[in-house]
Amino acid sequence: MLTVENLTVRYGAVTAVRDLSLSIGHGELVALLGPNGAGKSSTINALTGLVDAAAGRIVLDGRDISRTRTEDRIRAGLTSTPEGRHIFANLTVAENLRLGAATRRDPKGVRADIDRFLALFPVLSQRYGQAAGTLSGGEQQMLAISRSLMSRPKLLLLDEPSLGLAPKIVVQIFDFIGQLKAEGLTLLVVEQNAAQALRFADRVHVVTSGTLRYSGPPAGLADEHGLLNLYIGG
Amino acid sequence: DDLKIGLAVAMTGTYAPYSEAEGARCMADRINKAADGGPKIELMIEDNRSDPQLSVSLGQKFLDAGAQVITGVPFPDALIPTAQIAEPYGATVFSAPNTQLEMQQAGLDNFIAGAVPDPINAAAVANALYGKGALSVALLVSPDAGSYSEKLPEWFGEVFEHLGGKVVTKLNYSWGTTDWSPQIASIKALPEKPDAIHVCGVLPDVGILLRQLRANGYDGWVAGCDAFDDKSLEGTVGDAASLDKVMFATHGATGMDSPIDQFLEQCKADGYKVNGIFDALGADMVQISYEAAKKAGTTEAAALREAMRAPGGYPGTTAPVISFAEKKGYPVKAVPVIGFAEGNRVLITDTPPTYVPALD
Amino acid sequence: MDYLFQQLLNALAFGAEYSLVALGLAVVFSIMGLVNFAHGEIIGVSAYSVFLAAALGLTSPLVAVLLAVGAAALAAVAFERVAFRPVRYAPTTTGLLTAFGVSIVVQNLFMLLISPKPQSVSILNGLNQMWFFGPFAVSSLQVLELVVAALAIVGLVLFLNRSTLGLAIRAASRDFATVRLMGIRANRVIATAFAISGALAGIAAVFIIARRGSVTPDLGFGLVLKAFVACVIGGFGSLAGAAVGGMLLGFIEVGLLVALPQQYGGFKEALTYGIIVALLLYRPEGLLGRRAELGDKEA
Amino acid sequence: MEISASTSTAVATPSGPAKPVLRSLLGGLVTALPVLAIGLLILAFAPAYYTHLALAAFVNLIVVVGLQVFMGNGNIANLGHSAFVGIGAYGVAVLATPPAMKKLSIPDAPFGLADIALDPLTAALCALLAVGVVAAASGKVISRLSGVAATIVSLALLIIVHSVFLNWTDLFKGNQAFFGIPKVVGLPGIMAAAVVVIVLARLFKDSRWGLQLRASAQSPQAAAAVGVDAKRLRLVAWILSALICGLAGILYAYFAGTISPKLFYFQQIFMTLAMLILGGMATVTGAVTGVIVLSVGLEFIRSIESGVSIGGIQLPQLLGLSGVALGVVIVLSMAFRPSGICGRHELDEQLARFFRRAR
Amino acid sequence: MLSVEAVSKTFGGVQALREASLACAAGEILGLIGPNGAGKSTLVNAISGTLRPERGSITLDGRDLTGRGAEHCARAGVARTFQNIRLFKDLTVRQNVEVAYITCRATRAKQAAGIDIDALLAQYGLDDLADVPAGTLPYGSQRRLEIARALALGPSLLMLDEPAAGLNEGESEALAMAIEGIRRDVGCATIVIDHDLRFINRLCDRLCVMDQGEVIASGETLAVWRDPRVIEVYVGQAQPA
Ligand SMILES: Nc1ncnc2c1ncn2[C@@H]1O[C@H](COP(=O)(O)OP(=O)(O)OP(=O)(O)O)[C@@H](O)[C@H]1O
Ligand SMILES: Nc1ncnc2c1ncn2[C@@H]1O[C@H](COP(=O)(O)OP(=O)(O)OP(=O)(O)O)[C@@H](O)[C@H]1O
Ligand SMILES: [Mg+2]
Ligand SMILES: [Mg+2]
Repeated sequence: MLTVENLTVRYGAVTAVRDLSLSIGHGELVALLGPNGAGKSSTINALTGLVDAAAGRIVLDGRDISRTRTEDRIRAGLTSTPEGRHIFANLTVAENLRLGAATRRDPKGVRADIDRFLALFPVLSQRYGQAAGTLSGGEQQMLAISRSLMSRPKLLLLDEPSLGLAPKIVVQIFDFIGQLKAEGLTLLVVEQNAAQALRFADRVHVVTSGTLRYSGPPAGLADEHGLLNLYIGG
Repeated sequence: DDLKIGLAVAMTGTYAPYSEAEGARCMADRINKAADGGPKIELMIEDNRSDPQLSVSLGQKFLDAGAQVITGVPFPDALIPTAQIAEPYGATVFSAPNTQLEMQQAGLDNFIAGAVPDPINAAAVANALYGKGALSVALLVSPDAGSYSEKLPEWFGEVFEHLGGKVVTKLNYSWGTTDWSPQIASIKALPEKPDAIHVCGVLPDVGILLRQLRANGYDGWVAGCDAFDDKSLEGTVGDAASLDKVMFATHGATGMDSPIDQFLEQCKADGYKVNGIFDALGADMVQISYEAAKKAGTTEAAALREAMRAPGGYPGTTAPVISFAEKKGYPVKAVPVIGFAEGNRVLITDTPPTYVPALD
Repeated sequence: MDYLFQQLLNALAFGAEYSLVALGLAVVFSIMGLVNFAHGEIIGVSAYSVFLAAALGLTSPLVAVLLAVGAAALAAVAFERVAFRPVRYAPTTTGLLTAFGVSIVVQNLFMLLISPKPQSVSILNGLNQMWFFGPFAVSSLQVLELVVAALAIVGLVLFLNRSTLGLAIRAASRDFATVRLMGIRANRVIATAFAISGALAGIAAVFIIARRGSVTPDLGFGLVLKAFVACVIGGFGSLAGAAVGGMLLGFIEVGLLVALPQQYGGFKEALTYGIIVALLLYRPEGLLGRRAELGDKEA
Repeated sequence: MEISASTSTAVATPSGPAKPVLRSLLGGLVTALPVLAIGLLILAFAPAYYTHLALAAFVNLIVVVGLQVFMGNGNIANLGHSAFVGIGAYGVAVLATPPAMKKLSIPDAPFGLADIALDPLTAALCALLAVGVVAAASGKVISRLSGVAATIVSLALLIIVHSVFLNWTDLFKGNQAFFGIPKVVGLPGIMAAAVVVIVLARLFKDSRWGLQLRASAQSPQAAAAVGVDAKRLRLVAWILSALICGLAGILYAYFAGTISPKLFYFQQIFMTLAMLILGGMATVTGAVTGVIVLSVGLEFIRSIESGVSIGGIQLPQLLGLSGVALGVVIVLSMAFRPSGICGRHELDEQLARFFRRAR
Repeated sequence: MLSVEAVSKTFGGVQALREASLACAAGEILGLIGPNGAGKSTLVNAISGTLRPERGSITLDGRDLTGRGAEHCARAGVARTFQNIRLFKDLTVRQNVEVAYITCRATRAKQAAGIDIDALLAQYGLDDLADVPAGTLPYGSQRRLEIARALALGPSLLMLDEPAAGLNEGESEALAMAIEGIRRDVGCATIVIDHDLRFINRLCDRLCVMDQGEVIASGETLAVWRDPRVIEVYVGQAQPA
């Protein structure tokens, strides 16, 4: 579904991602792990086009989107839950969700999806008309995840979905991710919480300092415990 | 030696419609071409942006360059300091369009105004208006332009009442007013419609006032002062009928094939962008300075100043003879009051007023 | 009594004009936190376009109105593209000063390219009719202005709160990148908002030309200053606030003109601003601004 | 692993104030050096016209430095500072003008002011006191607000004060020029004042108050959470800024001898604001730089604006050119250097960095 | 010694705090945990004066802080960090710390005598970055700078709102050691909010659990985890502590 070849991302003199290649198949859930500053978020932002790739090719469903504008990549079925939530603080919860579905033309389906997320995160329905900026940190995270799903993406890039969430919700979210996967959604998940991330992962990529160190099944990761340490960091 | 005249004029800003520069240029070139024995005139012209502080600095620049006659923003906040810095050079500050009294009050000896002072203007209009049978008047006053917009209407009222008329109300406005409806509503709410309204504002404000008054059905007189004297008045008001029963006192009759008009036509034909009466005043300034220098036989600054005030005066564009001998600071000359007939300017009166308040 | 009623009508009309201009300011502010001092020059561009077209022989008032609105919308979009895009999301002061720079440039271009002096434009004079209802005189302009301002506020509030584009406009005020992540063409969104703001300026310009019959380089400046004040007392960023603030300012001004004894008439401005300061002390966030207790959150 | 779990937080010499006073003082003097140099050059060589331009520039300089004290540290756009310039100027005009002159211009002045004249120094001190009182009162209001609301109040102050000058004609003579103020100050005096003011502004910026005020401008919540009383600091900065602006007005009145209200209105506000922003409002160096660059640049453009002849060719009038240039400079600098020419570093800091790198 | 008695706070329709009470002694590390939206940050806001509580009382070392402004609380020795980092971005790292230290020197001379800014920066790995604008630091360093700034207040009470969020295990461990260092050196009362249970359990002497604005349990760390209600609202049935 998505193929990335030799992706490089630079911020001025800093090279955050170096020559990274990976691919994600239809319906797969791929975990992207690595220590702080490894370049995970930079990779995701390069995929959505929020940061410019210095080099490399990104191919989505056979179409080269390396030069496509962010908004058009989203329209092509890709989206991300950005790191740091980035909810629209001055809009209400309801408006945030509606904007998430900005590219959709089926009001009924949109309403059904909103109801689905409100059922999943009941607290959001209690805060439905409240300015999203005044939600608690975790509530904002729930909103951010829901919002990114509102566009009905084919491929979802999740950047640290468990950040700031209570353990119970973390479990719940990953259950939900499993469910989405079962529904046929393709996912790339960046996570600090490796145990959860690996629950449904088909494959794992580990990056450190911008370079890919491991690509393979989760089981293989357990063998290479050197890598596991690397990921955990020290 | 050359006669050097430095003009810091308002080419931009609030006073831009009232600049005298082009007329001065036209006259200077004309005199230089004629070469009839006087000194060569060298004009230095710069934009003062209607900014008094810059105006004073430019005055200094002209003095540095050896000017014997200089001018600036035609208001006392620029002209008084300019006269003060000009004093040690013996140079004269000659403000063609200035009409205010402060310079004389400040006791400056090297200042000359080319126009008659505000009280005379006020008196002339009062006479003309009373002559037209108006008996009651509403005054519009504003503090924004000092005595010009605040005192002048009051002097006008004083003369008007002296003649037997009555000031029925005074209303306040600000410069830059573009919607006069509250003032107009106040006027309409008066127990009796006043025969006339007097206002000394600038264009386009007063043009807008006229339009709105007429649109509101006010058909009395509207009287004003020299700031009405710009062609954009007719343009702003739009239709000729609205201009009936408008009058204003100014510095010379234009728009009726007067000598001033002929001068302006000639200048225009020669490529000068002259505008109206203020250009004629600028021409006066150049001509008087030149004639005085010729008469004195020198361009030495102090001698020139004395010569300018010589009895008998000198020929000018806005009047056949302009003399500063009597009043030292300002000329004694007729004040034309202009009105309109079918959209064309007509002369209503052109006599020096007798009763003048606040002077001497 | 008639007199007071007449002045009430005048106050409404003043208020409507301020509201119209204030709305234009508020639209842009609510998109990108920009205090657009150059809004007055958008009005100026519009007015000078009509002046030029009339000078070149345009005679149809209808075309002139369309031209005014179109030119203003275009100018607003162009200003955004050239000057405001580079300072998007810069602190408010930076944007304010950029706008102020644009304002100076455009005003001076009018001087440089056209003339520093007032130029008369009579093509829209016909819009200015007097309508008499018994003792009351109402100008068609006043009525039109009131109607247009009311329509504009209702339309805009609906648009910004209901439509997706409206939501996107409000969202873009904080987080441009994330708006793009929603698949929205964010630059177009911002251009749209500027175009709306410009169109409002164009409508205001039509009224101004019709009333004044002349154009000057600083045509819109004073008005925008007042509109800015109106926005703040109404609650900056709130559209309804801008409208209410504009109305209030109109009432204060006309009210003082009516109520002040003549010898103190000159203090009208001072008192107007005194009242505004008092209002702001009482409600720093403006009349319709939200008074939110944020704690460590934001909104 | 970057946090050292060191056993004890070292007990060392308590740090001094935010920055050693001496360093700030020296830094301020370094910043003032170019000003001094330009002033002396003009005094020694230039024709009187330039003395006049320099006067205007120096008065602007003092105003801009005053503006920097509040805007640069508090980060609130101020549109009202010319009110204080005006109060300073009118203060000495009313107090120091000889009665003979006042009999002509303000015979009906209240409080018997028409009959008295203080010596220029006492008058100046009284005028500063008046500035201080108005600043304290308006500052009470301003410091309670933030953002655009504060800006509007500053604008309101400007308009109210202007309106009082215009309408209290018995005391201020309205929009007619107030003349006859003793001319007791020359360019050297103004220059000296400019230097003092520059050093003062620098000392304030580097002081504890300046630092805390700058912090609160960046994150009010975090500043409050570390004990910063932003209101009080804003008030202090506002009053200091007002006094400096008032001083500029006093000096202007004592140099020019004639004043009028419109000198202290929007034109001055916009010019000085542009100077500060262009130079960079975060630093005193920025204030100085902005004044120098714009004064010189605009005078140059102005000199070709009215249509000059160069080498016998008459250039056309380009009225408005300097305005266009001014605006373009502001727009460009905001786009490419939003923090102004000088950015965040003072001249001495930049020099120090330069030499460190050179070594 | 901090003592919070029955503090309540509502926002519009949302009751964020319902008569929440807690206490924290000097030298103690108290973990404040609970589901998202339980009111933890709101409680910290109320204690630090960032918000004004509607009812209840807050005292620190016998001084009543209820309803006092944030700057007053800070002067009384309440220091905090923010869940969303708030630094003075254009000031240098050192100046960020100095701003707090100035308050400390003016109001808490005794504590100030024990603080050396350079040592503090060095301790938090910021000495090399002392002259860098704080806004340009990487995320982890920004978190550490916030803590260093809070410590420069010479606090009697330190409150850290999710300090370990986004840190990996190694970094969390280092942070935990640093917080223990603070307890040892400064001896202040410390309240830590976090959702990283390993971090919390390792660090805290006592826990205080909130749900829907109420304190539903508090006590020794291990004892609290034996409370089934805590497990239910916070961790979920399936997950053992
Ligand atoms: N906007 C930026 N400007 C400069 N450098 C950046 C920027 N964003 C990231 N970096 C640097 O790029 C590198 C990779 O950062 P990135 O955010 O991609 O890491 P990450 O793997 O997502 O880390 P984390 O787990 O902390 O989120 C880091 O060294 C970071 O400091
Ligand atoms: N300023 C505010 N305005 C309106 N509602 C608020 C505000 N601050 C907090 N709330 C609401 O109060 C509740 C408690 O918020 P708080 O931030 O204290 O939660 P929390 O326990 O810190 O959660 P998290 O672990 O997710 O950070 C939330 O539901 C939030 O929506
Ligand atoms: Mg990341
Ligand atoms: Mg929280």
